[in-house]
Amino acid sequence: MLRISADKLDALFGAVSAKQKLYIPADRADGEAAFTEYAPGMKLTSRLNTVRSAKDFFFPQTENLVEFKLEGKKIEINDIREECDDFVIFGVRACDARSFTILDKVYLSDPVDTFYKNRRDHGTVVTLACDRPAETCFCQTFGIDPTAPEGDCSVWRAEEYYYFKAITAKGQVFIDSAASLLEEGNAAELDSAVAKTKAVLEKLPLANVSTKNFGGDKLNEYFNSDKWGELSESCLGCGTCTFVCPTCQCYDIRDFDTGNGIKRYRCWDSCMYSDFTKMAHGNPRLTQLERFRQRFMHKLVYFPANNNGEFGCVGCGRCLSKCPISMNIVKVMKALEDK
Amino acid sequence: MQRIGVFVCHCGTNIAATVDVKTVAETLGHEPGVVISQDYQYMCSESGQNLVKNAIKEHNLTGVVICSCSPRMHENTFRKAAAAAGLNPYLVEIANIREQCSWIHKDIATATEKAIILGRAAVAKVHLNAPLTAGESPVVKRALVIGGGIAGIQTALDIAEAGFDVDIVEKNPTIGGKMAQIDKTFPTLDCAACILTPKMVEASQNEHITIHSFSEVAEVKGFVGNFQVKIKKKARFVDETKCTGCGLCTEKCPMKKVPNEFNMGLDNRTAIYIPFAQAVPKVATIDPNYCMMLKNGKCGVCSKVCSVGAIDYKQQDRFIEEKYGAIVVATGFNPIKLDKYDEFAYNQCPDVVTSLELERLMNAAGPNGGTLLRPSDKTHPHTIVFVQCVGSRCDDSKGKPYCSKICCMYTAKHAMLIREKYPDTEVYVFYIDVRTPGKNFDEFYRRAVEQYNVHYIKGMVGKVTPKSDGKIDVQASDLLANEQLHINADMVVLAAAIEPDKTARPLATMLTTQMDTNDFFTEAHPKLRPVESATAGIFLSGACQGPKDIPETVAQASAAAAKAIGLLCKNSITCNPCVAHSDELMCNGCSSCEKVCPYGAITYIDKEFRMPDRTTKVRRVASVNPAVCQGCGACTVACPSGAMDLNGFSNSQIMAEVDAICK
Amino acid sequence: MNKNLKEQVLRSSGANVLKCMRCGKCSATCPSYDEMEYHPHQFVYMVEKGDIETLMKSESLYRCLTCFACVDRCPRGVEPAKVVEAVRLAAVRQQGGNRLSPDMIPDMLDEDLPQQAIVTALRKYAK
Amino acid sequence: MQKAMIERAKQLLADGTVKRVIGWKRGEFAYDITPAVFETAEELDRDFVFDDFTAANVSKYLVKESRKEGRVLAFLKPCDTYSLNQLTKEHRVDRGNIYVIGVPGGPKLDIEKIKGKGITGILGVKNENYTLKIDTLYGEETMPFYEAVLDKCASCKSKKHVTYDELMGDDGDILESNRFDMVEKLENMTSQERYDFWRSELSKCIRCNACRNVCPACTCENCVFDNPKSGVSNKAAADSFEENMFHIIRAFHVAGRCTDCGECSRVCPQHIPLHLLNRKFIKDINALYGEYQAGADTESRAPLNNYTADDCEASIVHERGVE
Amino acid sequence: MQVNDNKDFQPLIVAFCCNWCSYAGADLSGTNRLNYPTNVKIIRVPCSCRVNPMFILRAFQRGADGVILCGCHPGDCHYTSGNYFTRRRMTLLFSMLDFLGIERDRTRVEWVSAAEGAKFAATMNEFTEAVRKLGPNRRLEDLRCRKQ
Repeated sequence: MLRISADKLDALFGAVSAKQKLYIPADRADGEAAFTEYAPGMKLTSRLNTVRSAKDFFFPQTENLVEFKLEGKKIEINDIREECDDFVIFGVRACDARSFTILDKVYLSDPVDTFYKNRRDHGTVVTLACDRPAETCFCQTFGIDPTAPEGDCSVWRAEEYYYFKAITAKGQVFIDSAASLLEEGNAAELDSAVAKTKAVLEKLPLANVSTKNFGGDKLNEYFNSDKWGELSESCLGCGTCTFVCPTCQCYDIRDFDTGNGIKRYRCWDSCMYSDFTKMAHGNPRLTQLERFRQRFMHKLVYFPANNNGEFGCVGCGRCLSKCPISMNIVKVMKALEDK
Repeated sequence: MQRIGVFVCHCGTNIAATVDVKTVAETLGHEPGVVISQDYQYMCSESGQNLVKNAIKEHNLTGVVICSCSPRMHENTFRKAAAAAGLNPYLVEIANIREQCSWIHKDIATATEKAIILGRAAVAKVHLNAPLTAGESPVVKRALVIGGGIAGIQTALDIAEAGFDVDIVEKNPTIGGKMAQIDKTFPTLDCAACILTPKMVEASQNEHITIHSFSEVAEVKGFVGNFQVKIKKKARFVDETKCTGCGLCTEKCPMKKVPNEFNMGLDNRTAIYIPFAQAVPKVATIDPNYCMMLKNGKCGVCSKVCSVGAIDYKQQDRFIEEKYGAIVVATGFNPIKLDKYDEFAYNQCPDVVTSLELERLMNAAGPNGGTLLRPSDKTHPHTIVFVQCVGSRCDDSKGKPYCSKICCMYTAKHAMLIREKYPDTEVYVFYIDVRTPGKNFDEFYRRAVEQYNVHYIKGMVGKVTPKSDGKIDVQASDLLANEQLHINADMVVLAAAIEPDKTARPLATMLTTQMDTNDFFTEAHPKLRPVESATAGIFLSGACQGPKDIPETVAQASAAAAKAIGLLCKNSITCNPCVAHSDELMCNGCSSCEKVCPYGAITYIDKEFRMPDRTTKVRRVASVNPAVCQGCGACTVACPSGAMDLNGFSNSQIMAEVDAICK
Repeated sequence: MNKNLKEQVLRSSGANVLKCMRCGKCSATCPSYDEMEYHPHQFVYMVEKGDIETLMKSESLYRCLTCFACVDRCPRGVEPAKVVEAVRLAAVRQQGGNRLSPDMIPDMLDEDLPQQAIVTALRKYAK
Repeated sequence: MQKAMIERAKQLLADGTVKRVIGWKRGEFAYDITPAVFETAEELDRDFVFDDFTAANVSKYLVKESRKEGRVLAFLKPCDTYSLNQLTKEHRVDRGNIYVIGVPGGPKLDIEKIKGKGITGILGVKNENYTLKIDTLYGEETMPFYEAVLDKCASCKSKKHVTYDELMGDDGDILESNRFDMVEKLENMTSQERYDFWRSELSKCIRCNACRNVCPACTCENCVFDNPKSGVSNKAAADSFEENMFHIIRAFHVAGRCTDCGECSRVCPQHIPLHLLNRKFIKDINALYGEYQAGADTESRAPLNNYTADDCEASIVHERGVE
Repeated sequence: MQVNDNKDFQPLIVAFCCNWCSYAGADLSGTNRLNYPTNVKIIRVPCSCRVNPMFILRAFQRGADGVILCGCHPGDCHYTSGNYFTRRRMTLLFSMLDFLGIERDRTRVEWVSAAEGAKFAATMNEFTEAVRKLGPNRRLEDLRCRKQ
């Protein structure tokens, strides 16, 4: 297996970023980590994961779709789509890597979202296996192995080395771009590191969270559950959970009048918002209870129903640590199961 | 879809010379929603208005933009024209391309560009204009006159003459005001009491007039046509309805050492008193600061001597509430306090007096029965010095910046009267300017000089020094002779500046009327609306608006009455439809708007709302009384949820204007 | 009329002579009135006209006691004493315009004269 | 304290004084505590918690809870009572339908501060003599208690309960706090430095509305930023301007009403120091219009709904400050 | 320090004027033919207290380089107290904008009575010049609205 010593990682980043844009999770001034465009001297964060997920790269929070101008009674429409440049995201965790699979199911199935596809085509995802999972991690619940992340290329850290394995052709291109820096390494060292992580994984407090009671066929079982009332009671109706979630994929389309024309753009929406899916006749989900239920039913029931049992959650744990009132999918799952 | 017509006025060459009106009309014609865009020589002319009217009918317009002079000039003209053509008048907007464009800019290219932008903003606004209907509110056929001096009396008499009920609120126990204290009037020298007291009697006997003496306005609510006023009737401890004004109580009252304010404190009265013989109402009043019975419960003489049992020591302040259609302010004036003018020794020497004190000293009903004697030793003064402009025409720090207007004439009157009655008395008048603009005024002054040999000296008195021999040294300059004089005087009379009554300021706050920095009420327009305040339904009478002599005061009083009658004649008045309104669905009921409303137009109601889940919820929401709201918009900004908005100047309209300007 | 001189006087006095309404109260109150050929109100008026040179030559300039009675009494806040002071300063500033020179002092000294007065006088009448 | 609170709550439920209790419910871990309504003794016994992590201000829930049938018992910390007073003043709660028990305030702990030390896999947190013993998947860690205190508690303005029906524990005093230090520091920067500071902070905003939705002063039936009719509504900050706009207007709308409870900064997933905007307004109001503490009472007029004839002019902004 | 004083820059100034005093004052400066730059565009509001901070931010968003608010002198408000509220609101708002690093000279409140045509013109000249010196508004603009 190809590897590089940790102190040479800078050189690798330099070589990659010379060819295309490279983003790595780096520490921010406030102590949190965020994917940041690589600049010489930038260090990988020691935090497990970023506040905002890696979905931003393929599905940004706001995105212009089209522009048009009104001239008298004529409308002039401008297609503003541009081919995106190649880029690499380094250090994506297994959970976020799986989130792309989920987003792909939404955006790459017919009709294909060409904006999303454009970015997907040009982005190389380099994942980084976890070695210090946190108490909020429960990706295993969704069948994700954080020691064997997906993506175009996987990277492991063991002792003072990073090990590389290409999964796709794009991944191979990534490895090739830094080939001169890499050396052949001892896989045994890596195996023992992975084994150590696996031991920790078993001890995770949420290791026993299971999807066995959820899935596409559970609509009637849970929809009218009396648990929703107490669960949603303290929900503030903010969008924190949605906006830090790697799999939430809803957006709203709006027009902005710049004074010199209209920009039509889309931006993330949250099912927790009172004006989510508001239509001419009004809003189909009028109470916070219904909106709260929508979010979790979507992830645990509706999504698997439409996607061959795939759940709409990857267990990254972001909503567990970021919800202002500490309500989250794990608490919901446990409450619903507790009959 | 909107159908907007744009009409660009040339205003002769006023606009057309610096703004290319054709280009403006042409360009605005391309704005969204504009279906017709025309220019014309004079849009406000009959034919210009017809152009607009025809276009409204022909193109079935939903909005009109006039690019012309300031809306302050012709907004109403065009609104009326639109209404005549069947378009709601509030669907008309004016773009001010004259005062705010053609007249201030010289370069045709940039001025034209600006005119287009202003026009575009008006078009953007008119897109969002909503048809508004002005409501009507009824007019209460009753007027309130605040102040019972000659101004108030005259106004009340005139209004009553027209057949409307009038209430006079006077803070003193009698009406009459300052004029009742004056001895003779210039320039005719007839006796003030002889012309005033018949009017006082007339007022008291007029069936349309109610006099609330010894009363004050405590609270004013409401708006033009419908003011609700709370009047405080101060306890006078005498039952007005019983007292006959016989005066026996005032004779018997043992407390005889009360400074008599009617005589400017130059003599004393009793604790129970009638201010003067011709007082109206002629009713006794007990002064609680001096009455032994009220102070420590020992006395009760007046109660014993009163044959009708009018004395009531337990009387309390009473409040009455009344509704009025119009309010006339006639709060009058007072001479200023002279404490800070040490150089005139007013506080050191009793023989230095103010002109109003001199009036009482010379009055037959005054402390000396009409014989002019020095207050200090009751001797006849042989040399009297008059000092003009004491506290008038000063720097703000030194006194009043304005001319008190009446002093030149009353001093000439005093000088003349003294010389007439006591030819052995020398009279000196120190003046800066003698101002006599009035009918027969200068002739009057010349008589004082030529016929009565009053010594008019151009110059100011610098210092007044009481001497040990009881004489007064007056040091002054004679500017024309270029010398400094010392006059050995017996009396010095100071023409103190006059100022508005102290009660005027709080009253102005209650009435939400404006005052200038000197506390004179501000008229709606200094030339064209001199007797109206800027607040609808509040009129100004007499010296509360500025210094005035008696003829002017009476003239203004009648003018104010005429304005009030004009209002009271109407059965209802049209309200301003550009008022605030609250979107109850969004209102939080937080009371922010209520707190900033200067008119108390906002109240709260508990309203039942149907909730999404079909339950109902009662919520407190704001409700605006459109008849009271004047449309300032303070509430719209205080409201955090944006529930409050203002008709005619809505959030979206103003933002549309901003957007159009910044395009 | 000397415009520069007028401006200098106005600037150094800080007074606004245009506020004067010619009431003469300054002169009426002036204790040195009889010693002066030009009285305080005339001072103000002459400065307004720009006739500064006449004032600079006048004895009146040195008769003003700077007692500030005129400043205190002036109803319009014109501050005549400051105007006098400014003209005095203009005179002192001119070459050779000193009213006193150190050698003149001994003859004028009075035994009882306070020290402070001597210093003040020098400040007032010489550079 | 927790035990006493549960007991008292059970009593009040049992004797019918209250129908519901609002407090805090334990979570999966030591720190993920959720505000919750309890209706039975069993629920209280099982889930009610009051410890170093019960920082959430529950007063905003009373807008909804006090309108329900029957009285609600609310356990309020000193800072929470200010919020309740302000809500009472603005007629947003039915104070008569709330039974307030004042409970001692913080300092409460900030789990983010612990995690910021690189501590992860947290299974338990114990406070032993102001040293935190943290049990983690990777062994036990310790850190000083005060290094993990929430920012809002570190600059606590008052330990005094301004409204309550009953008090548990002692009442405290209004404190001399250092809460304006950071505002002052920013004021002393140059305009460019301030601009750079705020751009770097506000550009992190993801417009999740957590700050607004948690704010006890933001109880509008319909926020202008959610109301398409207002012309400023948006679901995302599409431009740096909108980041500024949202936070300026929000701060302005709560100016003179914000009690400085600090919840906005506590819940911000991006750690934007939003409370500084509110404190800037508070500091200006105190300096220009006299000391004013929103929520200290239920009668006083809010500074922005008030005026005096001799207020300073807006040009004061130009006259002071550096540059 | 800005060395370049932006001589050729034409700032866009939005002026909110109250109907009773300042708008009339602006009219008067027109009546007296007192020049001020075409850069100033006036929006009429009933009272200065009608001006919501949102309008001011909106103007900056859309490309205004300076915003000035004119009302009756304190004490002379047609609605008695409107401008007193304006004064507090704007003082706090401007202080906040300053706090966020927005240039102070881009915002101003000026009291202009109906009689002060000359003051209106002088104020607008002075304000336009001050904003011109600052150059284009870059700190509080919406890039989407920038004119190409």
